[in-house]
Formats: sequence, structure tokens, C-alpha cells
Amino acid sequence: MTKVLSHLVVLMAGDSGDGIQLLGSQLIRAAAQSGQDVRTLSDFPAEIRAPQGTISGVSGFQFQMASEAIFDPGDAADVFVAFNVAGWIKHQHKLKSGGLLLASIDGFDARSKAIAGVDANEDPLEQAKSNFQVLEVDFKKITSEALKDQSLSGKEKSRAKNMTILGLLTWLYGQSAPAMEADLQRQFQGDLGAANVLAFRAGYHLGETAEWTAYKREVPQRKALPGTYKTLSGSQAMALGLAAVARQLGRQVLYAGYPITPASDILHELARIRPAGVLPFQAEDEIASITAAIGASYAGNLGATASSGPGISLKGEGLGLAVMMELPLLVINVQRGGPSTGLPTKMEQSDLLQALYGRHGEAPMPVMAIKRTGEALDDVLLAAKMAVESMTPVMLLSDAYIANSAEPFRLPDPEQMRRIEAPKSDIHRAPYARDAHGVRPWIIPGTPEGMHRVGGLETEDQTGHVSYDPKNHQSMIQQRAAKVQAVTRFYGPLCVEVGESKGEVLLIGWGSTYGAIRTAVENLRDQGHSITHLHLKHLFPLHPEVISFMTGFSQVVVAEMNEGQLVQVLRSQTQQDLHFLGKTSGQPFTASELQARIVPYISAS
Amino acid sequence: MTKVLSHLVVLMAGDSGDGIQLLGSQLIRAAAQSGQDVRTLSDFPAEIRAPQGTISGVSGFQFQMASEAIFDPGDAADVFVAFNVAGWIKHQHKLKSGGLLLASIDGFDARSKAIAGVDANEDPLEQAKSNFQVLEVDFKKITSEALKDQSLSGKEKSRAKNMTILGLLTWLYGQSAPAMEADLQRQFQGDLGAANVLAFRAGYHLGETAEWTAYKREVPQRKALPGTYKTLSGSQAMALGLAAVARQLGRQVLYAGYPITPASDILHELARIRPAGVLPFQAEDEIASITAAIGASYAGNLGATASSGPGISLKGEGLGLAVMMELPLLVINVQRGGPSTGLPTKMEQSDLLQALYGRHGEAPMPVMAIKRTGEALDDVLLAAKMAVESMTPVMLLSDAYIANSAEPFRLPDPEQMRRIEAPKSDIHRAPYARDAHGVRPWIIPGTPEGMHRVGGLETEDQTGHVSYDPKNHQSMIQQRAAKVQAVTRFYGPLCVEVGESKGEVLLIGWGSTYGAIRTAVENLRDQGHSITHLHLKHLFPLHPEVISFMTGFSQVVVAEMNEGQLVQVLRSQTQQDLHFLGKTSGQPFTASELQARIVPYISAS
Amino acid sequence: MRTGKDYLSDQEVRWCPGCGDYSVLKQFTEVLALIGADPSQTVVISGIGCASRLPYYVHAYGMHSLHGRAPAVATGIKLANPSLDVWLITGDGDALSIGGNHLIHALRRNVGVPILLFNNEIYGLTKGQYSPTSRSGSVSKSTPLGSVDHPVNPQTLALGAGATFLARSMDRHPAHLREVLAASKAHEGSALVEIYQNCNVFHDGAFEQFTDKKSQSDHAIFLHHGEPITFGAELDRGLILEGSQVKVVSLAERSASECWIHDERDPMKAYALARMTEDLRPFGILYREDRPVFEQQVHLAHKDTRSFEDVLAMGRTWTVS
Amino acid sequence: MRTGKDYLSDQEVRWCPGCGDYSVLKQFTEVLALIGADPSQTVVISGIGCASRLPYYVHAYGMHSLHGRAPAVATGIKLANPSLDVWLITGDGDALSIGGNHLIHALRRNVGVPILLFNNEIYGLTKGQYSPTSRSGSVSKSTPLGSVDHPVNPQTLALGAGATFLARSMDRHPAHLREVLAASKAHEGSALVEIYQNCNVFHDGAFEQFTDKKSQSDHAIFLHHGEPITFGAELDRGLILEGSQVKVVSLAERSASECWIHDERDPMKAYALARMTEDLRPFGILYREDRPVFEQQVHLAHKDTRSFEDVLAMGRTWTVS
Ligand SMILES: Cc1ncc(C[n+]2csc(CCOP(=O)(O)OP(=O)(O)O)c2C)c(N)n1
Ligand SMILES: Cc1ncc(C[n+]2csc(CCOP(=O)(O)OP(=O)(O)O)c2C)c(N)n1
Ligand code: SF4
Ligand code: SF4
Ligand SMILES: [Mg+2]
Ligand SMILES: [Mg+2]
Repeated sequence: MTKVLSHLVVLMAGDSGDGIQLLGSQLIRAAAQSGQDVRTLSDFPAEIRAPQGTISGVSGFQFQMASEAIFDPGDAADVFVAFNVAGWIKHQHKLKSGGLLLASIDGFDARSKAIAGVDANEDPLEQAKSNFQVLEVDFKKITSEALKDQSLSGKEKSRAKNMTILGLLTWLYGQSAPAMEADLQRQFQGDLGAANVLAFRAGYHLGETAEWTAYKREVPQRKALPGTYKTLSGSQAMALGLAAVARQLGRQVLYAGYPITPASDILHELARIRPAGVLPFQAEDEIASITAAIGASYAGNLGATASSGPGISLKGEGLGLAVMMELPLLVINVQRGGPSTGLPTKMEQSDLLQALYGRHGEAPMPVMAIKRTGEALDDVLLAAKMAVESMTPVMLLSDAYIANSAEPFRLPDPEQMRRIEAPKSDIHRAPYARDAHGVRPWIIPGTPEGMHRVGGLETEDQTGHVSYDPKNHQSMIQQRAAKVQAVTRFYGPLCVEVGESKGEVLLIGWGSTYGAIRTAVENLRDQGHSITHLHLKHLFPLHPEVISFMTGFSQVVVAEMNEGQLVQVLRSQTQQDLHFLGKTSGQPFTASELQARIVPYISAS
Repeated sequence: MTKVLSHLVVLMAGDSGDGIQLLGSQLIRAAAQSGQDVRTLSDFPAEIRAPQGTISGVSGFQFQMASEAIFDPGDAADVFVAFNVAGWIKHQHKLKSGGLLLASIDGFDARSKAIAGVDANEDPLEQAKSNFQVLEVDFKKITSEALKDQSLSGKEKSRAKNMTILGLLTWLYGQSAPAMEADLQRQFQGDLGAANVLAFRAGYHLGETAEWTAYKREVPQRKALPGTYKTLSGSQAMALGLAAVARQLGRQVLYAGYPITPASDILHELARIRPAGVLPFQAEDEIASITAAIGASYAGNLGATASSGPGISLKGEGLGLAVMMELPLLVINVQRGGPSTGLPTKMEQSDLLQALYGRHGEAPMPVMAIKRTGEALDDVLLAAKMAVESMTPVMLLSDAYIANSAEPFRLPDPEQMRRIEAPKSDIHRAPYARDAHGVRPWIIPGTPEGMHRVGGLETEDQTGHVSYDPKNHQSMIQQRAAKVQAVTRFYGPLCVEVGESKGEVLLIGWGSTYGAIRTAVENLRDQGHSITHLHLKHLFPLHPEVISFMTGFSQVVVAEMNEGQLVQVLRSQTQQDLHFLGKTSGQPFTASELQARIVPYISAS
Repeated sequence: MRTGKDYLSDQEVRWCPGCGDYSVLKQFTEVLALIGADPSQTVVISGIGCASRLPYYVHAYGMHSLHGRAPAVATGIKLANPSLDVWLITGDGDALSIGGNHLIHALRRNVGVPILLFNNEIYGLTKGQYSPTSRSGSVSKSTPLGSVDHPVNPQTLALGAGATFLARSMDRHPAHLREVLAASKAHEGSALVEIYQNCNVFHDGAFEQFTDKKSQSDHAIFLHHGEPITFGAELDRGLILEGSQVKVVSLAERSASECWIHDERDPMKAYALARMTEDLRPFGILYREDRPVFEQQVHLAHKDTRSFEDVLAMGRTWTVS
Repeated sequence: MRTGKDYLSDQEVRWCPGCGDYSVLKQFTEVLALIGADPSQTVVISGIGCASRLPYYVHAYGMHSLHGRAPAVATGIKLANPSLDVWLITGDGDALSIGGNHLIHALRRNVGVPILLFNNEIYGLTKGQYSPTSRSGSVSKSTPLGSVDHPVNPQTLALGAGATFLARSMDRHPAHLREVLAASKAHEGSALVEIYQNCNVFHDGAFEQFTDKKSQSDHAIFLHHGEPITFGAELDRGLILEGSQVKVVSLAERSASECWIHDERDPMKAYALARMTEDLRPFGILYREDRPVFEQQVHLAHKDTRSFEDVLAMGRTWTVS
């Protein structure tokens, strides 16, 4: 009888040429489709094509599938699929003691060991046996046998190894073979498609033949919310969000980008899906992209741009201009490891203080963060709504983790999406006359009799003319600040993720750490602890109730992937003692790590 | 008998073509030279040549001279020299009730009134008489009579009006006519020099002839510290500081700048004085200037750059690179009114949070602020010392006020200046091996066997190779932070400016507000209040004793020219209640304004 | 019919008295009148500098943006709404120092904006530092002993960048300037118009030999498409091009028809003209080429889009009910 | 004597297998050996991109700086220490997209650095977006339907910017590449060397017609100063320049001496060569000019400095005792 599990964590690792990411996304889509919830974590090498077989060339893909709603890709793996010895060496510590190691032994030969820097006398698989269950399979051979009659090159045949493994995993974890085959045929045409299906079948039948039923696992279906789903990465969801903005605003969105990892995928996705009303433009650099976006916003589009790390640092001057002119602008920061070029493919949340303060002068603007792929579309809509309806640039923080991590995404009903209502191109109001929320009209070139000038010099109240008047300057600084403060009208009530509104420990996070924090908190609560999880979407202005909410707890811990940024902001606004729990290793928090690190605060309270 | 005063505040205002700044600097140099302490405040129009005679074209120069050490240019003026009606209208509120208005009536005629937008029916001078003593003089006529035999054009003659006024003021305030004449002759050759002296004499004799002895004032000499003096603006003092750095470091300083107001004056001054060891370079933009400076530092120079406002916002990416590579770099931010292009000629302290956090990733670097011209040279030396001896970029904050305000400057004894000792180009240590203070060696291209590579990607501990290792990343972030924290070893003891180390009110400031705050505190103390003035030179890392020092006071007030930046930083580090006192009108604090605004806290304590 | 004055805003003009910018503003507004520009469809974008103040004075939409970034702003505007009449105002520092990159990319893309580059060979607004167009040896605030940099030649730079329209005019020849401005607007795509502009405060007389009525005829050559290149008070001299050498010939000795015939469409000849940076310089349209306009191309390429609903439906979806 | 290998650092080379960068690295280190470079006096500066990884692999001083900023970094190094042998490594995106402005300013100033521009007509490191040199219609990650931009021509751009040395070579012709690199180092001042480099992952075969042994002779023209411009497997064809038209002639019909004689010093001819962006392209040194080197000029102009003590004493001082 197949063992039934509520959660299963699988980690696959091997060479970046092994097609692991493809295998992974194929599998999780199937799982999601068959009703399990899934979360993923990808780990790419920094090089385009890192030297084959080396540790630095390892590509990893982890996923968790579960019969209930989950929020993270899991911690320790139940199953480790090692495509080669380098992948195993690099990630072996992530396999649970007693877990299953499925080793593709063609990647553990002498040559592979030499390249991975493993001593010829060592036998990692033998060593593994003392701690794990090990299945050794020559997937390469199985694949080439399955394909022996195919008219493909040797290279193409050996590339199909991932399909063989996909087949075996499909069998092991109870997914539908026909559905998978159909899917493969849809994706790969001709000879390649046929070969992939053959390899897949070889793997699928392998389990049966080898009588590995003992290793089979079943993760029951959960009751997902009704709706239409697809698996999407965060980047894809953000691109969809921009498409939604164009629809809801009824105006063109000019998306001006300059390639940079990991932000570029938004540009690629927009170019690929070509949504009506979104014009993607690859500019000559990041300064050009933000200033082109500003130009577009002046002309009545919503200008949007995204970047990462160094590219965001280049946008500070442009942001200040948008603040001064009071034009809508959406800037997405897909954060990565810093400082400087840093760790371009790793995740970090270390740009928060820059988002808040990285401009000269008093230049406040709203800053939000996306906590998971599933909310990315609505967050983009909300950010755009705030930008347009308050005539202000808005910074939306994402990061490498959200950008790359895929999950089943419930498609919105377009009719139910947030509406965006642009301030009227009202020539009867002065260009800098404010409404009740402090918002000026958006008078758009082309509007008869609306002619006016905007610019970076201090702006005269109402008219928008240049003004060097000291009193006007102070007043305009305060008017702009008040307008930004007023965006809290777009916030909903302050909601905790899980837990009570008073208690012992409050764990506060923001952005992509959501899944790990939520899982950790649920686990701790299951253990009987009084702990609440609050996740901040709005970093500036803060939700008006955050500070007073914290007073309901005896211990407040702020967890973030940096050296203490949100905690510093919160500390400046309260006299309550706040604890900090950080990490800057480019690797996301895991739930178990968080649990362990929170324990001291629990006992303290 | 001439009335003797300990303090005299004179304000001159007129058209920007009237030569008021020249007159002022001439006069204050004489005063300083004759033993009075002086402080100045200049106020320029934003335009190069603003329309003559208009309010927006008014140029102002205020100075205070005193028989004791003073710290600010004074608040309300004892004497107002109005070159024209626009100058009077714009600044009349600054003349003390009962004060002397010396009006150049040629600037109050119908045409002048029309240009200044004064109703033809109004007579500002008549109105003034109800509140002030008014002397009406036709300086234009006096000047042209004095110069009638000179072979100058009419335009040149009328330009000499400022010299006539200089003559009168020299007489009124007891300065030496022969010294002034000699000085004028040194500055202006030929016909122009002769004419200026003639005009000066006409003014000097005017007082005598008109029997204005009653208006004469004498400010006794004070006992200045022995030494050699000259009057210098803050920009000039910073340029001297860079010259001193080159001397003390024994290496070239590459000063790479791009013109921007008010930072450009440092470049101009360096180009003018041509100090040995300082190479000025006007780059194509601010990004080029900071990256050229970084290149120079890699090659063993000290790279330095300065900018303001938008130019500083463009340097964030370069700063991050210098942080990552751990190279010395000196960046001076001559702050001006922001955001965006803002108020380019006005002062503000609104770039502090940007200096602290305006870079992506965890990129800490020391931040200092200059409090007055007199300390600028040593502050530049200290900033350079910290940069070089800790291999880090350092941001030195100045602002438009310090940049332009002149004071008697005691020249340092070069032999007594701070020494700077560069980390050795030691090839026996790995390029990123740290000494006891966390500092790596500065191995300079050209050094045999020292070949190594640096860059913006995360750096491997010790070797400096590229490293994507998670643990290394976290460790290097912390090592870099610890190294920056360790610059506190260069700080002296925490010293208050005036007051006790415990008491009722502590007033904290930073940067150019020093003079006004100090004067205000001294005045309040004279009134018997318990108040202490602490002025922070080091904004990051803070002096280790600041936070605990604050606890010695029942009320702590932070005064700064922004919407609350330092106060926010301090609040994040203490649970003490801190008050904030701000201003963002582009005009510096005045002592009396501060006094009035501090009173509530005094009564509260 | 509107006149030039109708295109002036209500803002007080604040350049230094005597500045060449006044004339450029005047000719610009007259050209707007001439071409019957609709102020509500007109957008004037500038960077930062004295020249870049111009949008404030024009009765139209306008933006005084960031130093050097006007070409990128203008590109964004054109992509947002290709039908707007966008003009770009810039200075030699703005366009060629900090803004060089955006300029060359706008030119090579052929974004549909006339670019009016006010060249005064100095940084005016920041009070007199040398600029990228300042000649070597220029004495300025930042180079009291004279600059050493080899200057940028805006014409060869633009040509090398792939500009489709190159022209030069001057503040002191209103009729010529108007003609060139009108032509630049008529051109489809980027049009670089270099305008010699006198900064009488920091660099007075920089172009005197070309602009002064007395010397102009000996130094300024006014180009006319299809006509021989001649100059001189009596049009008594002409140019010939011998290989890479530009030579002056006397028309007493040769007939005009033997001279170099100006051909706006000839890139090699344009390069030869653009290289003339000595005492004899060409004015008028140096070069012109037809090439598709960027914003039109972009919109054309993006015609085939999907509705939001269709985008949602893309790829593999599944339904839970 | 050192060999090329002695100029390799101990770092593992991490380009994709088959990338053209390997060959460029190899020829570069061989040239270092050839010219007897002192590793301790050699500094290799790069921006960001695949090409810009090169400094890590060279046994010398080096900096992997910021995207686009290498020319400014190199200028700073040269001003700091003019005697260092600085090389600059950049890509088409690095040099011509984000870094275009620094590039043109380094070129016009004539900063003493060879600039090795690895042109693969793609953004390699960011995984395959079109670059400023990508031909119109390029299909890439960011332009799945083909790009619409008119590409930058690095050669005309550099010429227009006032470069004093222009050359082109390719990854797949080691001897030629070595020769050009050595010449670029021998040149005093900025030397732009465009290197056609194959990105076999994202833009394989971009330059195949010029680099492939089979087609090369029909498409690549190898220039030699003072010699007729000829090409073809049998050197059976030559070029002539007729006004602005470059024409191919058969050497069966004309003698080589009647062909266009390559003159590196002729800017007009250089422009004609630089404009050849179709199926026939020149390789070798397109242009060369002698002009003072920036860093030397700057130091010369700054010889006359004052000691700190003298600076203190400048102007009006007074003494209190
Ligand atoms: C980012 C930035 N850097 C520098 C400046 C300062 N700045 C303003 S205008 C200018 C140059 C002006 O020269 P130019 O473009 O030739 O215009 P002109 O004033 O001569 O008309 C500079 C350097 C700025 N405003 N912003
Ligand atoms: C400021 C900044 N913007 C963007 C990037 C991302 N980026 C890295 S390399 C690169 C372009 C690489 O193209 P190219 O210069 O042609 O080099 P190649 O990889 O093709 O050799 C980009 C856009 C960055 N590192 N920094
Ligand atoms: S500084 Fe020069 S360019 Fe600027 S307004 Fe004055 S005269 Fe004109
Ligand atoms: S991506 Fe292209 S250019 Fe970069 S290393 Fe790979 S093959 Fe070379
Ligand atoms: Mg200029
Ligand atoms: Mg490339």
C-alpha cells in the first residue's frame, strides 16, 4: 500500500545543463493540477553555463507538495534526486536523516568525482547509505536504451535523462501519466516530443519493474478554492499585474526596463505575453528607463520600470523628480544580494532603507512589498492605484525568491479586480491645486487649454510655477508629505496572518519571508505557543495601527533577510523593545531555522 | 563720542549687480584683521543675472562683528544698507526696530519702485521712518562726482557705488582707511583701482562732512588666538583641506568633480590655488567623477569627489562599489534644498538619511558633518584619514551655508596637522586579510608580486576572489560593518559645545546649524536656564557615548534643517523620548528663532 | 492666426540681459506661429541649464526635467503618445557631457523630436566652467590655465551615432534660425539642430566671427541643397572637396558649378562638412536621411496584442470547481 | 621569457563552453607575453558582462567595476598613475548601451588605454536580450518578435566622437587579433578595438560569414596600411571609392594599384570603411591619428603647483601674536 503523507519535500540537484528546472516545473504543475498545493525554491548558478559537473555549476530545485495550504518549499527534504555527485555534495545536508536518495549513478563516476573535486578514493554513495536509503539508478543508460531507435544525436538523447527521471517521479508520487504525456507532446514538437515521451515512459515503468512500490508516496488532494489556475512565478505574476493595470486604468502602461538579473524576467514576460495596453521598452540604461517612464506618465500613461541592485541605485535621481513633479510612477525593485554587484542571483531584503530614504532632500513616497507570488498581481494593481490616484511614485519591493518561485496561481476574475481611477485632466483646477486627499489633477498634454509646465525646481503652490520662496518650499514639502501619508486610505484593516491580536510573541516580517515565517509560526502554535504572525505589506507609510498593535505583545521580533532595516524603522517609532532576527547569506529563511531562533524569545516571555 | 558695542549686525541688500558680496567680503576682512570676530551669511538669487532691480534679483550679505568669539551672523540687523528698494522690501523685516536704515536713494526712484513692483504712490522710506532711523544718501551721485575726471565708462563709474558705500561703512565702524585703500589697490589695477580708491574716499569723507558721528559705532578688538589668519569660505577651507590631505598622505589626491551649485566652488578653488599633490579633474558627469575617483584610489591615490543634490543621488552605485572593494574614497556632499533640482542656492540638511542609507544592499560607510568653516580643513583631514586608514568610502556632509559663509580662519601649523598613514602595500598579506581594526592592505598596482583583482561581486574572505558562498557573504557583510564601526577609534572624547554633562535640556544639532544653536544656547544659559549644546560631528557610526549621554537630561531636543532625520536615527537607538525642532525653508535657523522654539521644552522640564 | 507672442507663457523671462537665448526663444515661438502649432499638442522638454529654462517661457506643455535626461524623457513621451509635437531643448553641457548617452540613443533610434542644442561652449547656469564643446585651452572657472581636453564635435558625433538630420544655425541670424527650426520640425525623426548661442556673461563672443555681420561672410557658409557651396560678401569664394581635403577656391577663377554641390543626402559629404571646425564653418542643413521613426515602429510592432482575458488564458490552466 | 600561460591567473575560467571569449583571452595573454608586459604594471579594467569577467583570469592587477563605467575608472587610474599599462575590457552592452557616454568622452580625451570591445550583438550575462549593436529585427528574450531599433555602429560612433585609433578583429582569427591588439597597445592614446565575438549560447553564428573559413574571404576585408584594399579567396577583388559609394571591382579587370589604397590616416576614408555594415566589412586598423594623450596633458598643465605652505600664504593674511 502506498504510504500517504500530508507533506512531501523533494529536492533535485545536478548540473545546470541537466534540465532540472524544466523537470521541476513540469512536475509541480501536474501536482498543482491534481489538487495538491505546491511551493518551490530554485537555486541557479551565477554563471550562464557554469563548467559542467562542478559544484559551482549545480542547479537546484526544491518543492513541497501538500494536501493542505502551504506557504513555503519546505525545509529538510524527504527525497533527494541527485543528478550528479556535485549536486549531492553541495546540498546533501538538506536531506532528512533516513530520507531517500535517488542517485543517477552515471553522474557519480570517476570523472564526475574528479570534476566535482571529490577524492577518487571516496565513495559518497557508500557513505550516504549509513544515513539514508539509497537507490542507485543508471538513468543515462536507461534513457539511451529507451531512445536507441530515435533519430536524435547522442547529445540530444542524453539530454532526455530528465524526462526519464520525470517519469519515475511521476510514478512514485502518483501523478497521472497520460496527462503528463499530453503535456509533453504539447510542448515539444516532432522527434523531440516523441523522444521525450519515450524517455518519460521508460522512467514511469522503471518503478513498477524494479518493484519500488515501497518508495511510493501519496499526497492526498486538498480542497482548493474554486477557480481557474495556472502555475506562475512571481515575475510572471507581476507582468500579469501590469497587464491588469492597463485594463483597469484604461490607459497605456509604458514599461521601460533595462536588463538586469533578476528583474529582467518581467520584461521578458511582457514581451512574450504581449498584453494589450502594455508597451515594453528596453532603454539604454536604468536612468533612461525611469526618465522615459516619467515622460510617459507626464503624457498620461502610467510609466513603470523595474530593476535590481545597481540599477535601483541609479534611479534615485529620477524618483526625486517624480516626487517633485507629483507624477504617478511605478518602480519595482526585485531585490538581490548586495552591496554593489553583490550576489546577483541570490535573494536578500537589504534595499528597504534605500527604498525609504535613498533620495536627496525630503522626498517621501509610498513603499510596498510583495509577500508571495499569489498576491503579486493584486499588489501591482494596488501600487499602481496608489501611484495614479495619489499622483506619486510608488516603490514596490520584490526579490529574487518571489521572482523565481512558482506556485499555483488562481486567476482573478477581471471584473472583480481593483479599479483605478485617474485624477481627471481637469483644466479648471490649477495644476498643483489639491483635492481633499492632497492630490493634484493630472492634466495631460493634448488637453485643450491645459498648458502648464512641470519640473524639478521647487514648485509654487497651486500654479506649479518655479518658486524660490522659503515659505512656499516648507509648505510644499509638507503638502507632498501629507499627500503621501494619505495613501493609508487605500489600506485595508490591519490583519494578522495567523494568531491573536494580543499575546506573548509577535513575529513581524515583510516581503518574501512570508512562507517561512508563517510555517514557523503555525508549527509553534501547534506546539502550544502563543505567537502571532504579522506581515507588513506597507513599509511606508506604515499601517497606522502597526505601532499600537505591537504593544499587545510582551515580545516583538522582527525577522528579515538583512542586518536590521525594518526593525530600525519600527524602533524609531516606538519605545517598545524590539528584537531582531536576520540573515544575509543569500539563502531564504527556512521555517525550522526560524522556529529554532524564535524559541529564546518564547521562553523569555 | 563713538558708541561702543560688543556686537554689531549689518545687513546689505540690493541688486545682484551692485557688488554687495565684494563690498561685504572687503569689510569683514578688514574687521577680522583689526581683531573683531566676524561671521557672514550670503543670499544669492537663483538666476545668474536676475532681472535688474527686481525682488528676485536681490543679493544680500549680512555680517556680525563682535568683540568676543561669535558663532553666527546674528539675527536682527542693527544696520540695514539698502542699495535699492527691492532689497529693502525683501529684507526689511530683518532690521531691528529703531535700527539704522542707510538708503541709497538712487535705488528708490520711481523706476526702481516700478521694477520692484512697489506702488508708485507708496513711499517705503517715509514709511520706514516711523520705525527706524533713516539716512537717505544719493550714493550714485556722490560716486559719479568723485569719478567725474576719470576715464571710465559711465557704467564702470556707476558700478563703483559699492566702493563709496564701503568708504562710509569703513568710517562708521572704525576700520582703517589706509589699510583698506592699500587692499583695494592690490586688487584692482590701473584706472579701475584708482577710481575705486577715489570712490572709497568720497564715502569715507561723507560721514565726516555730513556730521554723522552719532551713527558711528565701535566694536572693540577681542583677543584672538595668536596665529596667522585669513578670511575663508567653507568651500575654500575644504579645498585647503584637500591640499592638506595630499601633504599628510604623501600621495596624490585626485579630485574628480562635475559642476553643480554649491559644490562647484571646491573645484574652482582647487583650480585657482593649485596645491601640490591635488589633481583636479572635471569629469563628464557625477557617475564618471566618482568612478574615476575610485579608479584613482585603486591606483594608490586618494580619490575624492564632491557634489550636491541630484549629483549626490547619482553617486549611490559608485559608493556601493567602493564599499564592496574596500577602497578609500572621500565624498563631500554640499547639501542644498531638495528634493530633485529643488532650491539649488539654498541651504538644507535633508540628505542625512540618504547619506546613511542611500545605497542598495548592506553598505555601511562613515558619515561626518562639518559644523563650521573654521573646522572644515581638519574635518576633511579626518575624513580622509578614516577613509585611508580604514579603507572605506567616507561621506562628509557640508551645505550651502557653510560653503558660502566666510569667517576669519586661523591657518594651521602644517607640522601640527593630523597625520595620515596609508595601510601598507603589503604583498605578504592577502588582499582582503584584515588587521586588528579589520582593515585590509592597500596593495597598489605597480607593486611587484602584488597582483590581485577587485570588483563589485561578493568578495571571498582573505583572497578577494569572487565568492558565491552563502556563509562567506554573511561573514563579509559583517566584517565590513565591523570595520566601519571601528572608525570610532579616530573619534576624540564626546565633548559638549557649551553646558554641563547632565541637566534639564539637551539640544543636539549637527552640521551648519552650529552657530545659531550655540548662540541660542549661550543666550538661554545667560538667562539662567540649564541647557547644554551637543553637536554631532559623526553621524555614522555615532559616537559610542551619545545615546547614554542623552539620558543625563530630562528633555532632549534635536534641531535640524529638515523634517526630522537625525532625530529618527537617534530614536531608533534609544527608548528615551526625543523632541524634534525642524525647518525646511531654505533659510538657516536664527538664534532668536531657536530660543523661542526651545522655550516650551525648558518650561516642560 | 497666432503670432509668436501668443506662444509666450505668462512667466517672466530670466536670462541675463543680452543673452543669446532671448533670440532663440523668439525665433522658436515665431516658428510655432509659422507652422500653426497647437499649444495644447505641443510639449517642450528640456534638461537643466540656462537654455533648458526655455520651456517655462513657452505657452505649451513643458517639462524642465533632469540634467542630461531630456532625450529619454522625450522618448517616453513619444512612446506614450506619438501624436504629440515634442521639442527638446538642451545645452552643450546637458546634451554632450552628462547627457551624451541618451542623445546618441535618441538619434540612432530616430525618435521623432527636433533637438535644439544651444551651444555656447560653456556651462552657463553653473557660472562658467568649460564644457565638452569648449576649445582646447579654454580659460574658465575650472580651468584657469586653460583646458586640455579635445572638444566634442556635436556634428560628427551625431552623424556617427546615426542621426537622420543634422543642422546648424545661430542666435544672431533670426531668419536662418527660423528656417532651420521649421525644417527640423518637418523632418520625420530626430533632428539635431546645433545653435551657436552667445553667453555674454561667461563666454562672450565665442562665435563672433560667424555671427558678426562684419566677419560672417568670410567665415560662415550657408548651405543650400543642390546648390554650389559658396561664401564671401560677394559670394566670391567656393569650396571643393578633394579626397579628404576641403579647399577654398576663388570664383574669379572657377565657376560656381565646378564647386562642391551641397547634397544633404550624401553622408560622406556631410562628414566632410561636419569636420569643418576651424575658421570656416557650414550653417544650414548638413545632412538628412529618411528612416522609420522609432515610436511609430514600436507601436507597429506592438499592434498584435492580447486582451487581458486572453493573456490570462495563455498556457496551461486548470480549473477547480 | 614569459609565455601566454604565465599571464593567466589561478582562477577557473567560467565562460560557457565554446564561447568566443576564450580565444580573446588567449590572444590577449599571448600579446602580453609578446610585448613583455610586466604583470605588476598591468591593470585590466572592465565593466559588467560576460566579456567583463576577463580581468579575473589575467595574472595582473584588475578591476571588475560597474556596468558601463570602466572608461571612467580607467581615466581615474591613468590620472593617478600615467605610467601603468591599463587595458579596458567591455562588451557591446557595457560600452554602447549604459556606458556610451563614458566611452565617447574617453575617446575624445584620448586617454591612454586600449579599449577591447567584445561585440557579440547580444547581452550575454543577462541571458540574451538584444543589444545596441543587434541588427534591426533581432529576435531576443526582450524582442521575441524582432527588435525595431536601428543599431549603433561602434566604428562611426567612435570616429564621430574623435577617437584616434579604430580597429576591428575577431575571436576566430587569432593571428589577426594578436596583431591588432599589439598595435592598439603601441598606439599612444585611446584605441578602440572592436572584436567580433561569438556568443554561442544566445546568438550563435552572428558573425559567421566573416569568421567562418569558408565564407570569410568573400566577406572580410583585411586592411593593410598603404596597400590596395583587396579581398577574395584569390585576392581577386578590390574596392574603389567613388564619392560616397564603395564599389567592388574585379581584379581581373583592373589592377590592384587602381584600387582604393588604404590610408589609416585619412579620416574620410576611415568613415567610408566604418560605414560598411553590410555583407562586406573591413578588419584591421581603420584609422589612426596622433594626438596628445589626456593624462600626460593634464599632468603637464598641472606641473606648476604650490606647496601647501605656499597655498596657506596665498591672498591676504594677517597675524595675531
Ligand atoms: C545631475 C546634475 N548635475 C549637475 C547639475 C548642475 N548643472 C546645472 S546646468 C549645468 C550645465 C549647464 O551647461 P549647459 O548644458 O551648456 O547649459 P547652459 O547653462 O550653458 O545653457 C550643470 C552642470 C545638475 N543640475 N544636475
Ligand atoms: C547598473 C547595471 N545595470 C544592469 C546590469 C545587468 N547587466 C549585467 S551585464 C549586462 C549586459 C551585458 O552585455 P554586454 O556588455 O554586451 O556583455 P556580454 O555579456 O554580452 O559579454 C547587463 C545589462 C548591471 N550589472 N548593472
Ligand atoms: S549665464 Fe550665459 S547662457 Fe546663461 S543666461 Fe546668462 S548669458 Fe545666457
Ligand atoms: S552567454 Fe554567450 S558571451 Fe556569455 S559566456 Fe556564454 S557564450 Fe560567452
Ligand atoms: Mg552651455
Ligand atoms: Mg554583448
